[in-house]
Amino acid sequence: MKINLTINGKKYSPDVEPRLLLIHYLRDVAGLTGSHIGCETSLCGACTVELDGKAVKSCSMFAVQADGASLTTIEGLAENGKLHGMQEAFWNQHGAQCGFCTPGMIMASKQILDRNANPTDDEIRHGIEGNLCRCTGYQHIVNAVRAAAAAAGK
Amino acid sequence: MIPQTFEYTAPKTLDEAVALAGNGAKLLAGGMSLIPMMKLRLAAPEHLVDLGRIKDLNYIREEGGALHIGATATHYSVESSALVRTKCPLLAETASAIGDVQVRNMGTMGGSVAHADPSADYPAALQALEGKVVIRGAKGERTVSAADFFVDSFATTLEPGEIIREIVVPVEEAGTGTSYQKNVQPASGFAIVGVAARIKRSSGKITLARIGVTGLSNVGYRATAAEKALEGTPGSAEDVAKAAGLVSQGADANSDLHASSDYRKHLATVYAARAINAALAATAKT
Amino acid sequence: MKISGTYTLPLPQERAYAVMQDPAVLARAMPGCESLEKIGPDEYRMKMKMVLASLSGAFEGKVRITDQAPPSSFRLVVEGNGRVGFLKGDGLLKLTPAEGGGTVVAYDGDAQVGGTIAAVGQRLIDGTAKTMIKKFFDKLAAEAAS
Amino acid sequence: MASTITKVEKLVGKRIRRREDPRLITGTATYVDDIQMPGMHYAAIVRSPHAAARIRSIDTKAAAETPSVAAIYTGKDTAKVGPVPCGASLPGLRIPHHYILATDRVYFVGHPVAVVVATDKYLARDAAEKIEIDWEVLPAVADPEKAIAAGAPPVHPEWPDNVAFNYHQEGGDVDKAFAEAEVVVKQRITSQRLIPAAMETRGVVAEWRAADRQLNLYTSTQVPHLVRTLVAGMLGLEENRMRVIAPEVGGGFGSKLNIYAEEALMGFVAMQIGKPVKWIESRRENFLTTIQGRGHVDYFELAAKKDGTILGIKLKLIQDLGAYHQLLTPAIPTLSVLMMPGLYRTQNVRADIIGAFTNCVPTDAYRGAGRPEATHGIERMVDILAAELKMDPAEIRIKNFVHREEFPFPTATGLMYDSGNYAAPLDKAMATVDYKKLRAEQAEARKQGKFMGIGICTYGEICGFGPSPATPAGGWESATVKIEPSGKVTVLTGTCSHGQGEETTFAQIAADELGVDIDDILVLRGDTAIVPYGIGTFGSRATAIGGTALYFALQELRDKVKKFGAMMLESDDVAFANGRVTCNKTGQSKSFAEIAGATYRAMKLPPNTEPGLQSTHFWEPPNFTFGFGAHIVITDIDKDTGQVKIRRYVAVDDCGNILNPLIVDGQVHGGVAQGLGQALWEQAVYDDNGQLITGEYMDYAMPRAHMMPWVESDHTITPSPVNPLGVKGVGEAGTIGCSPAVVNSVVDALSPLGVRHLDMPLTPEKIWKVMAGGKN
Repeated sequence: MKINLTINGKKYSPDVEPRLLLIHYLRDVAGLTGSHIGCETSLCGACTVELDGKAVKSCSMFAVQADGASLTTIEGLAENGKLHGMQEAFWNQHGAQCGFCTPGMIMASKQILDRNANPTDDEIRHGIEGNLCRCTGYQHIVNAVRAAAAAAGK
Repeated sequence: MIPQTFEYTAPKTLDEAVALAGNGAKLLAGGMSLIPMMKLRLAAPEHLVDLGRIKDLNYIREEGGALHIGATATHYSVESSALVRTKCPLLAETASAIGDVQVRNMGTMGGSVAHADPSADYPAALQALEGKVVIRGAKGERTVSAADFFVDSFATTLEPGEIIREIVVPVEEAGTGTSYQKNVQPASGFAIVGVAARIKRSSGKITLARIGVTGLSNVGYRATAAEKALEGTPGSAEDVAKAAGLVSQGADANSDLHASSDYRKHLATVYAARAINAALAATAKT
Repeated sequence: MKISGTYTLPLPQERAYAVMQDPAVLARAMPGCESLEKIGPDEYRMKMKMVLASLSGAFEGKVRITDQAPPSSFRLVVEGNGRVGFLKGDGLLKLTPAEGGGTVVAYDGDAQVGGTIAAVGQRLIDGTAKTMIKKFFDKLAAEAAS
Repeated sequence: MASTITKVEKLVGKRIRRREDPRLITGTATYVDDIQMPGMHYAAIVRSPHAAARIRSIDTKAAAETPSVAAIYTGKDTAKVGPVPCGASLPGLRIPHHYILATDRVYFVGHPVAVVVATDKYLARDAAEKIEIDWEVLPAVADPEKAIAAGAPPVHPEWPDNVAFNYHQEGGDVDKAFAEAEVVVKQRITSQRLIPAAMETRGVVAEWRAADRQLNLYTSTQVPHLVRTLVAGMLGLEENRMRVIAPEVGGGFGSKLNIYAEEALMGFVAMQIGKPVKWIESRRENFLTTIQGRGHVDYFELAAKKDGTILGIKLKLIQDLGAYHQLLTPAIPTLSVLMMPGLYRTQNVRADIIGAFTNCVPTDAYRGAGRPEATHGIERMVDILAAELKMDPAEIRIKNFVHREEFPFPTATGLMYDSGNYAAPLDKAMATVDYKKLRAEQAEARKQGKFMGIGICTYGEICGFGPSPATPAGGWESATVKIEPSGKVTVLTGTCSHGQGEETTFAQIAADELGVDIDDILVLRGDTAIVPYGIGTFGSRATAIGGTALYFALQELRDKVKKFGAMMLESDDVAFANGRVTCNKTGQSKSFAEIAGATYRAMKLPPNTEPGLQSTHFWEPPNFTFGFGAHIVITDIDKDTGQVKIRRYVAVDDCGNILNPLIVDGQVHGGVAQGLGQALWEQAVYDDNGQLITGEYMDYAMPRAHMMPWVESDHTITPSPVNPLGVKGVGEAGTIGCSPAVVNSVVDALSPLGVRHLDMPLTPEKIWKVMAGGKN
């Protein structure tokens, strides 16, 4: 099936099998391997990307469902070599350890601030409750989202 | 994990979808329940009809004193809709308790209701709201009350070939307070028990009590004994405790790794009291 | 997993016992049963399709009836294998006359589920088992009434 | 010119952000699944749905006819490969032959039976579904105590008692201690099976270059060199013909400190088909087939005097091994025995381990590996003793601590604690929470019928694994430093960071020792073709041993740089500081880069000195290091639901000198999350038939952000004398300190009901039952 996608500002018009999962399209076909696969039950969030401005789990949708949509993946966050504020905050606050959950975690964290410029810790924690991290205990990630919010507010 | 092959159709209109569904196709809305099951190959539909392209199925509007929520409106749109938040806060609160942000961004109200997961959140609210489900089939439309819609675990009155068009919930009147309280299964985020309470109070007396329960048994239900126990009372601590104690009456409580049936029943009482108290507190504000 | 409960069939005890031994009736009453074919004394090959919301799975297996003590008790053993896993049930069914007519069937047994369903369907197994048992007896009662 | 020399700030000890992060936060890191190669094939593995069964037949016909399928292999084809190695040796240890694919029988759910190889990964999975296996299902046993009881189904028919080994260790005079005891407390304490669940599952890409006779194996591992040695052996390939690369590794926690059947299997497949092949473990496979942690049933006895002095400890430990030994399976409980005296002075200890086979996936090292179980046991027992004697749990601990002037301290289990000041972190933690005031508040809360708990854990841990005689695969570590002709520095380490930040901390060490800009330093790891032999990252060892190896390699280079500098400055009185060699008399100096260039041009060489600037150091530690600390947890129990709410979590850890406080804090937070996961939520549950019923994240409750308390992390610093960096290790500290503190807190909260002990996880229902029914 022929579909049209815009990914990180670039147009793609692939012919895909209906059962092709969006995450597999992104990783295996489009070559965007920054989004990861950590489970098959939509519970880990490692595959989180932005679809028309909403954070979604790309492992739990078919590429055909995204026909006509505009996607942003972790690879599309930095602009002209300048890191997105959330990426910078994750770096400064040591929000990543093994890094595997990090791209999805950053995309989910970005959604928090897109919807609420000044979240409480509780709102931050619930904002990333769909993303599992086994390394950090989340504390430095919470710090990162706080720091990104503070930096954006300046 | 990888699903089996299937044929995929994305009709533009509800009537086309109805025609396809009549031929045994499986409906895909947000896919938050279906797609993981397909990846594990616990579900293997041969034909998938994607409702996501039907434009006039994704709406939230007020009409004739009620809110009408199109089947493919997402949980997030229900949760964040100013209309729902002000006119039917119980539904917004319930939607916000579902899964996680990404799931709410993608999952749809119609999909969740049709799926009828016994641990889903909406059934509690829809029972308490005495909501209605508008169903489109080949022969036209029919409207079913939530009480009649949910039949059993994953079983509804939907016949093959029928599709939910919208869900209708009342616009709350002044003096009504509501609350949804949920004991969350820590791994999956589903409700071990969820209780929705909707209470109207006038001149110090409870004039209407509606209590919906999910997670406890195979099907969400209205705890009518508890409702009756509340109505006519001032809603004192004892009144609430007595009503909450009746909430699991007659229900066949389920048991799993996360909660035995006894504990579930106990939680139902605890969360019923919490929901009733929160609803009572909210009546003061409206 | 332990499964136990009771169901009252609107039939006299002898008749209730008899219908529960009748493969044709069993085939119609067992939820999802597509065929039941005799392969030995009180032993049948069964094909069934379980459908539970979006979950579905085809199983092939055996049904055996043993320890018959008409009209008061027998043991029912069900085994099925499919791509999504396997299931086994083994239970004793005891029949006693119900007060005010009919027969109380008390069942007590073990159910075992394996494979993918066991791993991901935990929270559904108890409720599903209940639903299926209820459907079975409802159908049996309806069959008997017709 | 002397005047141009500026003092360069030391980086060790600084809270600097990590150098590995840019690729991680931009999604440009390369994990195994990100590797693509022309002609790549994909493997799908068929696994047993049964915990015990005989394979009557396997029908692969329909699978083989699936489009894109290139090959299918079953146990018959791979019987000559392997076995999967067990690196641990214990007297009388029974080691079952662990084929990479089951031959005629399976021993646990998930046991690999066949592999389908196809050019399309979707079709590979489709084909795998079509393989028909005729099973004869056998009885299984999933519980270790049931397994060693009479009449249990044998896991391996050749050993019907299901006992893999018995192990005894004793120090001092235990019988005397118990005979003289004024009080003896006993308790059965379990430590449940846990699923490590690194966010990146395992994965392997194997590439066979037949013409070169070269196998390249990319695998998500903590120990690439061990994989090379052992998998080459399994495949019958010369070790130098195999290159193992651990690309970016998405977490391990011990679960990737192993050699897995699939690593050899992919090597085998690649060599058969002559094309690269990729296998990525699904989460479901990860839960079923990657090693799990813990799995203890411990019977503890503590003998003491009425004043709280601990006289002796007895332990009977039943370890659930699972169906096979993976790399270190039987060794893990022996670490528990080593650590069982905790921080306490008692010299009388007896332990008996029974290693029990069960029809479950093997257990092995998981964050803490043996020490959390031991610490949980001793720290629970000390609280039980305190309750029995109506003593304050802090007081009884202080009374029994090894005193600070007693180090190095020989333990009853044969260890030599290197350095310590055990009261210091406890004092600090107690001051942080205002312990006295807190107890008064608790007394008040109890009057109001509230359940508030204060839990203390003072833990010790074995870090820096370890001296080679005590570490199965060798306990040393290697480091190579190459100073390039331009003066840029490349560090090769035998450790294999998978989230620990060694690219940063090792660069900090090198920058300080060489006085160069940290941006001039590159740290490489995880490639056997680039890095000299090394052991890997696990057991809180990377900095203590790998960092020390690096330190010594740097010293050799410092000397050489100095020598060349002296020659170039024509002076015999020079100093090397801040990246320059300076003549102390004239003040003239040469930069690091100038000297580096000169060593390679080699126009002139100092006497007895070779050209070039490269050094490799293999460092064998003389001892383990012993970190310690105190965690205090304040809990409130919801009387209605039994839910535990953590009001405060205070962790004061002493890991010796701290190289990078930001990274150390991250290690503590993550460690606490895993400890808290065990204490409150996580459990791998098998039913009686060996089915894992927590088979996905849907039922296995790993902590999420909203479930975690704020961790107040602080430190005391007691340098280790074992290594020149004075470091101990911190990777496992948080986990080890956490679970006893949490359980002690909850038991303390419920103690007015007569509760003395509760086993993990402390689910709300478990606590509700206790509250509803009084004593347990």
